[in-house]
Amino acid sequence: MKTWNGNLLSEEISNHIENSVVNSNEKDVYIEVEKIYLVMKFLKETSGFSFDLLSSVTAVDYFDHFEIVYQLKSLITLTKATIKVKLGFGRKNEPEIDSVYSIWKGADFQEREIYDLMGIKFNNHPNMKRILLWDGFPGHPLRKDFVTNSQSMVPDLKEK
Amino acid sequence: MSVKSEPITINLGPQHPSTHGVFRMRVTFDGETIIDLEPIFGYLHRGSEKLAEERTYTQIVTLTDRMDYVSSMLNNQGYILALEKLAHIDPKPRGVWLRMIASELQRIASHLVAIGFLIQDLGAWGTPLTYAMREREKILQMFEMLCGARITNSYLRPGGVFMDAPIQFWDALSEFTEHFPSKIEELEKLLSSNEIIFSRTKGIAVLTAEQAINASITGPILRSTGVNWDLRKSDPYDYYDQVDFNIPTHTAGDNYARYILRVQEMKESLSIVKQCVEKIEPGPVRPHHDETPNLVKPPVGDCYSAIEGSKGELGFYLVSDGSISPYRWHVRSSSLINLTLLKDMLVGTLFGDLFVTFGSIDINMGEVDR
Amino acid sequence: MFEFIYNILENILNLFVSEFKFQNYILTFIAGALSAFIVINAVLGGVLAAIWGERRLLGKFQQRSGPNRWGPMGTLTSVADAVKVMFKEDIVPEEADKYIFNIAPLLLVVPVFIIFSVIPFGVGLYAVDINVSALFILAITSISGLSIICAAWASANRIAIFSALRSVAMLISYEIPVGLSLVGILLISESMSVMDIVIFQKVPFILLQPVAAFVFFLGSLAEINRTPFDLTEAESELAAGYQNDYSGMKWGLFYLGEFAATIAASSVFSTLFLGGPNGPFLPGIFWLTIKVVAVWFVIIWIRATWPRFRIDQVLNLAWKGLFELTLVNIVVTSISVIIWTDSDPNRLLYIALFNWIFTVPFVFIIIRLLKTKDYVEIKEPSLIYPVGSEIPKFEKVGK
Amino acid sequence: MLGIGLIKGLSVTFKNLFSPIFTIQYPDKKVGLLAFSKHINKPIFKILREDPKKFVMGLIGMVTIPVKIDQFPRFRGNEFVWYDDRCTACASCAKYCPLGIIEIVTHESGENLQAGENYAIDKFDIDTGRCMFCGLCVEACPYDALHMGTDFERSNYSRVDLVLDKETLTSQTKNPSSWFRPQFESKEYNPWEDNIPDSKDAGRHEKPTDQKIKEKWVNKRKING
Repeated sequence: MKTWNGNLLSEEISNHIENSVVNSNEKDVYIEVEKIYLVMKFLKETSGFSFDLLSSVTAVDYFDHFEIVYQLKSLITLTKATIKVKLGFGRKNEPEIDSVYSIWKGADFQEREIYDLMGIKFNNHPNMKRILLWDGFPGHPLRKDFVTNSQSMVPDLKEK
Repeated sequence: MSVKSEPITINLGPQHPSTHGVFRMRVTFDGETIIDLEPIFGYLHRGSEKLAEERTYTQIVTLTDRMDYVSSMLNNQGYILALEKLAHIDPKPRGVWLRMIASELQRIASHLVAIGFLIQDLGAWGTPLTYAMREREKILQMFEMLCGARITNSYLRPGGVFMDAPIQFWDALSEFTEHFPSKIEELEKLLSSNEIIFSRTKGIAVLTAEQAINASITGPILRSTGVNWDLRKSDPYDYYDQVDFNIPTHTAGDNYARYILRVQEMKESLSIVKQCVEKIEPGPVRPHHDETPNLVKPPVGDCYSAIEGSKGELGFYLVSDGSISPYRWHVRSSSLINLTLLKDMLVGTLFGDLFVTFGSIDINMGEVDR
Repeated sequence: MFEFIYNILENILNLFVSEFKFQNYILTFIAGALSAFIVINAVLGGVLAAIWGERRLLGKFQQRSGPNRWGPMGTLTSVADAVKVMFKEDIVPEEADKYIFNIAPLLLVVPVFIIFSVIPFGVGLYAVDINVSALFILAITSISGLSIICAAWASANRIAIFSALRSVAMLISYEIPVGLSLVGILLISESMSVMDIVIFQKVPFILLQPVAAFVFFLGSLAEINRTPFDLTEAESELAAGYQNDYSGMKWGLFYLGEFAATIAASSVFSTLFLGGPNGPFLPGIFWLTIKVVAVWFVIIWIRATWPRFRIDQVLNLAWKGLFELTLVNIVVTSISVIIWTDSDPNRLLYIALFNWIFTVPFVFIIIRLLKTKDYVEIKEPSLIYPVGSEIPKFEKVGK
Repeated sequence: MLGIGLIKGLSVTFKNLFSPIFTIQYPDKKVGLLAFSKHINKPIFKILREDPKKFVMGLIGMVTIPVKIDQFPRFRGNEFVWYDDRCTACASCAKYCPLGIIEIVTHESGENLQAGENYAIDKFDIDTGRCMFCGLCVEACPYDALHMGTDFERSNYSRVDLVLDKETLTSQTKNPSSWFRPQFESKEYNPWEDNIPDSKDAGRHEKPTDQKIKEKWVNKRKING
């Protein structure tokens, strides 16, 4: 099971879809936030890549920006690849990104979990709700600025 | 004359005899057929991903056994492999062989639990369950010899295993490998040719290969739809390339195929254990403190590594910022993702098939909610 | 037993006081009450022993020891259960319909005890002898379905409604095969009363009517909600179904009724098909207990091994399987009864042979019809999904 | 629907009907007269003379005798074994515990000044109420002062008693389990019978003598005038 070289993959992607690659290194490729849906559809459908198994979707909070990591696997060509997206710079607004649910159904629960714990909204996802915590939970726990002990676990009624 | 009837919604709630833990389904029925089903979970969410950010890399091993409490050795192995890949630790051969034996035994124990509770949900009054638990008891006793605990056995350390196996472990293991095949035959004779089980499980909740792969379902469920995809074979880690075993697959993709597949996988795991016992040779079990200290400090960077857990692909995504505790620790939980197609599988079937399909998917709430 | 007590009472009364007006009414009432008292206590003792026996036997099947804390080998467990259940708090759910909620347990337990009034325990030992007692047993067993509906509807609990509707569908559809399977016996023994059937049975009817016995056994398993058909309290889905909201003595009555029904079913089966109390040299009562315990052991043995059917399979089996078997059995038996009238000596032997040859093959035909269709396994996985069939792009570019 | 498979299933359960029971009656077992006399190895008639009540109960098989479950030497019991003369209060166990439930308070003891002065331990509390018995503290202890115990029947009614302080740790009988202690592993070691009171033979390597400490420190410490 071979791993795609990041730079090679980014060349392929930028040939097919203009200015979609931010930068790339040995291991992974950074993609523009708006282009993510097109790139993923391209990677799934075209024959040379045919990544049919979305292994995992994760989000990491790097204080000044968020990062979503897609681990793709292709059973047909027996290869692996990692695609990353940087978004939500400056922590001002609620970060948004297109959901890949319509390409891989497997992303359904993982994206809901990212929204639940990290606070990144996924557009046109079937039911964008919290998955692990109860609906009235204040804040998103996995964010680095989520203060654990002083946070009152009781949902404050103001929000209702 | 048409009788006016309206659908009834029932909470097969968090506290229910056969939801394998704290799992809730809001199901709407029209008569006995299921119209709509919405899984709700999160009742066992302990926030282990947030906890891991305050713990050192070796302390997280105690976190991983409490994730999927039925196959804790496999969780340890998955996490330790990701850590070794991140921190570039090369493990000691004897340690790797020991942890392969332990994780294959744990796979057998986890499949025994899956089969026992699936047949219990089918209605047999606990007899197959007690036979399965009787075999699992022997494996748990072997774990107690190895690492002092039956379930929460944080047995692995970065670079291998924390301590070599005692003498009585080896003869207990040889006695187990001798008697277990006859016990599997007995279980199979009791269940696999039973017509009632045929009628209850064959042809129900059928999954096709495309559907499964699209929903990134892995593990026995994917292999029951005809795709021979096992990470131990396709992306070998540890010494799985030095051990020859075949991957049992079925093509029917229904409850019966998933059940029979787990029985055959137990036989394969047993043959792996036998080969490991031959191939193991004496030597240090764990790198010395100077090579890999207790407080591992991996270089800055991230890595994703996945192993073939008992329920599917169990992946660990580690991001390290050079300090003694990880910056981000994400677990790709195979049970959570295997649930995506629960609704599509069950809509249209009867109330009786609900828990049979749920049991054949074999999820573990500790891993779903983390 | 009833006349016997009646005569004794009459003699005692004549000693003291002479005839008075309402004498026979009072005497019949007292004699009836006494014989009923004897039968009910015998059955209650049997039920307590059966509860203990079932739990220990199930334990032994599963290689564990079963209850062994109270009394030697746990024999006082069911007594402890009974006492506990009597003093446990009796909760009535808030929206429950009080009156029906309270009547439901009685509706289940009383019919089971009425069945025992008709069963002969020994040569003279029977509570009452009705000449249509076979029909009487069938009529009584259908009341238990009513009680399950009352219990489920009154406790206003959604899961209980599921269990009630399942039990109604199952009980009604199994009344017919059970009823028709008795027709074969009545044809041969030419009398509806259980006493005559028992006297007639020099050769137990199970040899004469194998298919009728098979259908009757399966039907009675369904009537008492036992394992292949225990859909009303399907533990994995409904978790005790209609008994969910009962506690205290009401639940105790349901529990008692369930185990009493097992003994009732096995005793009815053994009187009708295994020849009840008659046997070579032991007194009648021992033979009956041996046969009842044997049938009861088979019921527990099945309970420990087989999983349960789904509701549509249960109804399929009743309407498409057992019903046809009983029809075939009636046709074959009536032919054989006409051919061999009372005249020749070994009439029963011919009827039995005729029956075995013609009805038993139908059982295998039914099995093949109802068997789940076996699908053909495509052995070659790569036909399903082409794993590793293409070459990745970077290798093409690389060359 | 009914066929041979079902009958095969029945035969399996019937075969298992006669195989021995594999479950253990844990706290105590009800046993007949013979087993009871074997248990307290006294002949039967002596039991009759001494304790007629037990004799009668024995006749109907109701005498209760305690049952011991067989554990393995590496079992991580929940009463810690602590040798205070081996312990130098370096608190690496407290640092290494994932839950942080070991609390150590010390003060300067004035001994062994050249070697940097040992600590005197005022308080050494392990809160076993919150402990998960993962054994990482035992792994981190450099001087083998702290060991896992072997007992698990230690429930009590108040949470305060669950906190093992210095006195209980030193006073209770010490039978350490061989978890992460290979020196116990080698001998034919049964943690329940032979308890190891003094700390001499409990450690992997001896506690460093004053002489050895002095050399070590002198070399390491830069002697600047």
